[in-house]
Amino acid sequence: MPKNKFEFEATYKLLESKLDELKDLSVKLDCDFSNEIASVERRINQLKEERYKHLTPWEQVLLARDLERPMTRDYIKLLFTEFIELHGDRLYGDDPAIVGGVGLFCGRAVTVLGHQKGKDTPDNIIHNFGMPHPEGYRKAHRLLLEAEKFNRPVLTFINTPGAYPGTQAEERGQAWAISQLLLCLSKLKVPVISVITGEGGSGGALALTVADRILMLSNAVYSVASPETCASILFRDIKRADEMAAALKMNASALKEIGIVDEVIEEPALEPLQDSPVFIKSLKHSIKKHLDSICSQNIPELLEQRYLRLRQIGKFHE
Amino acid sequence: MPKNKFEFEATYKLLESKLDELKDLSVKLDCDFSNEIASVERRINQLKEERYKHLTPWEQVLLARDLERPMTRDYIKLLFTEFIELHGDRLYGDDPAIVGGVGLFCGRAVTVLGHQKGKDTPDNIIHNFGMPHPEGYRKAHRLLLEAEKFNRPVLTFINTPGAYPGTQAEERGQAWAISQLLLCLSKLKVPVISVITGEGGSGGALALTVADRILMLSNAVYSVASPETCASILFRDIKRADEMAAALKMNASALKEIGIVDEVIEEPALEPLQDSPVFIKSLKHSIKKHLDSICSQNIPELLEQRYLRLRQIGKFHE
Amino acid sequence: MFNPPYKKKNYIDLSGAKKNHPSFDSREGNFSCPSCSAWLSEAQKIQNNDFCPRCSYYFTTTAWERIYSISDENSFEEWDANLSTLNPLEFPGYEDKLAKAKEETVLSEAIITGTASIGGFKTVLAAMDARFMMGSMGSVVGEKICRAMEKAIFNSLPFIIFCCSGGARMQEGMLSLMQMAKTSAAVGRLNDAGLLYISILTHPTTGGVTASFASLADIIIAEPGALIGFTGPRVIQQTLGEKLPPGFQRSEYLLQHGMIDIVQPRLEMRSLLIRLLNVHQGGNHA
Amino acid sequence: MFNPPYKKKNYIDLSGAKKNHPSFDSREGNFSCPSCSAWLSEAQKIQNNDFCPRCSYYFTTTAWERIYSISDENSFEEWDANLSTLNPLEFPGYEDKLAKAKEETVLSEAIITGTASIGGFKTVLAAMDARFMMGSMGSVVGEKICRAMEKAIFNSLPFIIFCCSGGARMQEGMLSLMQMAKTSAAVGRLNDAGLLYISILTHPTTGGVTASFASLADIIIAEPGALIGFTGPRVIQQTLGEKLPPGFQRSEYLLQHGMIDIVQPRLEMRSLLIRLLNVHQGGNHA
Ligand SMILES: [Zn+2]
Ligand SMILES: [Zn+2]
Repeated sequence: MPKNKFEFEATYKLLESKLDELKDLSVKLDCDFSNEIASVERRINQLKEERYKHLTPWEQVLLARDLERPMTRDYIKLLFTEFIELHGDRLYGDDPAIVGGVGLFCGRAVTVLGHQKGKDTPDNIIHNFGMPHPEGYRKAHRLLLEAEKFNRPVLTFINTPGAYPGTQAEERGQAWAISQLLLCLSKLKVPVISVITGEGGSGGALALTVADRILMLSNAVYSVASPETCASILFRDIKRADEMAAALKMNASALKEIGIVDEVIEEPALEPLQDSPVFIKSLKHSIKKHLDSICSQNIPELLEQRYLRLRQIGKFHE
Repeated sequence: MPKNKFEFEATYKLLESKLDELKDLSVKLDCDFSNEIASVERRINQLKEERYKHLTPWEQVLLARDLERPMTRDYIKLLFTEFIELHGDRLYGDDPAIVGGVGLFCGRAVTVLGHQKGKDTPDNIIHNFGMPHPEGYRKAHRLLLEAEKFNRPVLTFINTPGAYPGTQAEERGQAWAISQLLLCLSKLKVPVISVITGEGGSGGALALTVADRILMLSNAVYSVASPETCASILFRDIKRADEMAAALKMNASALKEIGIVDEVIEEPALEPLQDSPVFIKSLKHSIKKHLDSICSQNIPELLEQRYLRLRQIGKFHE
Repeated sequence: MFNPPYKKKNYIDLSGAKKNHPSFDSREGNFSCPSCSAWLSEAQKIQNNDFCPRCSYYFTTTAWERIYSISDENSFEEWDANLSTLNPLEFPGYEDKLAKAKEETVLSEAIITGTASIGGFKTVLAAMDARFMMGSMGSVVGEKICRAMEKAIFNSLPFIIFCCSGGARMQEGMLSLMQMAKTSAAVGRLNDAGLLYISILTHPTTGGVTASFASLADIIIAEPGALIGFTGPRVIQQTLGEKLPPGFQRSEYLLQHGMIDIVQPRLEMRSLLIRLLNVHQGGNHA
Repeated sequence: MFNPPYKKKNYIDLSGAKKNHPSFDSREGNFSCPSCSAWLSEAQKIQNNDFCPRCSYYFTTTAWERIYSISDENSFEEWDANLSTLNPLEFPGYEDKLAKAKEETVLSEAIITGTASIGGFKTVLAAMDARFMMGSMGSVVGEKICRAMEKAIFNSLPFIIFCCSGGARMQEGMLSLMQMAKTSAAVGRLNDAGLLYISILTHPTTGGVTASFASLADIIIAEPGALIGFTGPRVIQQTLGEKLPPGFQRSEYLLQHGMIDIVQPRLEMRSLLIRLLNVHQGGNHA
């Protein structure tokens, strides 16, 4: 089981470096291999695309956690024409692991909330690796009530390993902060759309994912616990995490199938997401489509559907 | 200016001790002075009663602060047939300077809130001298929303030097906790009655005194700032506190006159309040009378009146 | 001291269950008292009537014992007893675990729901059982809680639940996690109906149960010394190397930190519930 | 950098006011920068256009300057200019103090209220003035705020206020304290009407103003380095002997502790307000 996504990418890295050598050589020897180079390039990309279409569940987990993927602040820049960040829970602190504010999406005022991981280790320390303290959830709670006051739809972007598992977080009521947010969202009188962009980890992700529509990027994951935690609890053996990644059925297509996710947004295989205009356009288009649809519903009807959506989840026999 | 209430009581203490000596002597010498003794006793009580009717404003402040007066927990015992204390703000802590819970008053379920001072120094340290932290106000806020959920009237008992003026309290948003409580009470959809039982000190007292009816014990005080603070700010001389006690018009009759207090409950001059069945009965009767009256109103009307009650306070010309 | 108005009955045979009574701090038949950390053997524990001989802490008990301990004699009527779990993810080994849990506990799942009178007050009552896969919340637990809450709303009855859980049930994946949102939304409807909701947190209540319906009650009671939190203390220590403060995540600690209303000993639980029900019905005894 | 679309005008003669410009940290004509604590003389301060030469902090200014600095040219229309204070408690010396404040500031009270356009958006706008009895809140300040909020409701306009206050006005006793409850109740009505409320906390905002309308806004902005709190730092140090942490009660500290949304420099305040007003009107420019 690979430890990071670069292990399963090693073959292409190797091929690509060989190709670079060939290019250098062609320049140095002053002979034209451009047709051959282009052909090899195409072949590598084909292989790569094929490989990305058949990632193992564990590779999907690694890809979903990749710090090079866009984070909430990137999506805000990519999708919004205006954004003003708002801070603080008005109770205890401001949590950098959750970003919140107001902005304009396709000309419509919305409240935005999302987990924020860092781009590298120092940045990740500032953002606590995207793991919120109770203050983060309470900031979200406050901004949700403001969204309700101003009748503004809400967009949430999900990307967190989970709520922070520390003593201070427990002391200040991590469980209380999460449950109050679940309750708040379940009856918030404005439309809510969630987009799972990377790692949807446990209750810490769920707290911002009670919504009228849930979209999910094709390489994102969403699970009850990380495969590592699951392996450690069930087998006391963290090395079986890749098995658990498969058993937990945590990828986008599996979650679409059981009705937890409404739409999967296909990611390009060969480009970074932030550099793909096709991807950005398709994400923007999907959000807009769902937003237009739920904004046209009356609120009591929307809330009834939001309740039923949750109410019917579960498999059992009588 | 006396430093505590025992200074202005010194004359009676002296007379009473002389009377005790006389009693001792009459026993020792075996001669009957009972008539004379009774007559002197009556005279002392007359003087005392007369004196208590003409306390200086500063003496009233001292009396209002007296730790021998009943505290919120005492009033709950004296007035309620059932009381279950509830704890915590569900955010950060439980503040012993504010007591809250549910109980039965004259057969009616009510939510009770009140400042709690200690009976002596160790007890006072536990209760932080009745000076709440933000957690106290947030506990009150939570219990008020519960009262609203269950359509239960609210009774508050006021007795505090003020909100705690410390770094931790500031750090956790003392001002925010108080303002949110003022706003909450101003639109809470259940009847609210406040009883100022001792020291009503500044914003820390006001936070629990936004009500449909405000009752006040005849020796309680209620002011924008303590006379000491006022003297220190205006004259940089805390010794002029007695002057300020007069200037601030902080006693029950003055506040009744300007319409901030609805009814003054007369205190007995010669007995401790908790030992006076007449006083307890009259307090209970007054609360019940006002409660019956406001409980019979419909809520929108009650809230409109509560708003207007606050809205019309202030003196100015145009 | 309150005397329960009933005698323990062998309603179902618990002898098999007893033997396998799981303890979250057990090592080879010995039990650590969750309150005072004293170690005692299975024999000592039985001899002491499930009380800790050192601090009087009352050990983890069963859902049926919970129900008998607070409800009026013969008043409990069970609902949805036949609801049982599938293996929706085809998670390896799940069916075996379920079968073993059912056999050992004589329960169909980790929760019992129904209606009961408590001191004459009609209520909807639920109790979780830690012996059934650590009281973890899967589809059935979530569904039974929601159905019970909805029946409370339909009949305008107070809702009372004894919580006790290791968290979400891993083997049901996202279906399990979603029960947190589902039960929290049902609490929202209880609130809208203005109904009293009391949760009683017992040892241990952690993870997804604490972070959903358990912490959303109007009144939250805890048994003395119970472990209550989101992340379990071992995970905190392991993942972060953080030293845990004394009494961390115990009931008394939570009371001090503002998270719960009352810490109440088990034997006085019934009398407290009756007093609360009485006040909430405006002193008008049912 | 944002360029204000107006020039400062001598709307009223502020020369007398300037001379008496009070500073909460002044000693004999010297000023301590509230942001970096640098000391500078009155002459230096004027020379630097009210900026701190060391950290660019913008010093306490007047209510009129506040209004001009953010509103569209000639758009401000004042309300209730003639509302002025009585001495309801016959508090010794109050009338003299009022007369002196009026003379020195050419204001009738510690607040100016009215309506203004900001970047084309119509708003109700209020600004407190620290020079008038330290911006303390008495009957008139409370009344003008409530009237302005009620007019915002009547006309469905956003409400924006620059706060700046030493707290309640002692000389009006309980009438002053009750303005806290009165203004908070008025905020409740703004909320019910679904109107945007922005408060801007400037140096210093303390006491009863912080603990009422100032901290109840939907969006709370603060100027850099402003002192904001309930109890002033000197009182905390004197009464409790507590040592104050560095930066205590300054804007940046409050941001970190979750109490405010944004710390914004004065010269960029107008552009931020326009962006906020634009988003709140759904991107539909007025
Ligand atoms: Zn023990
Ligand atoms: Zn400076």
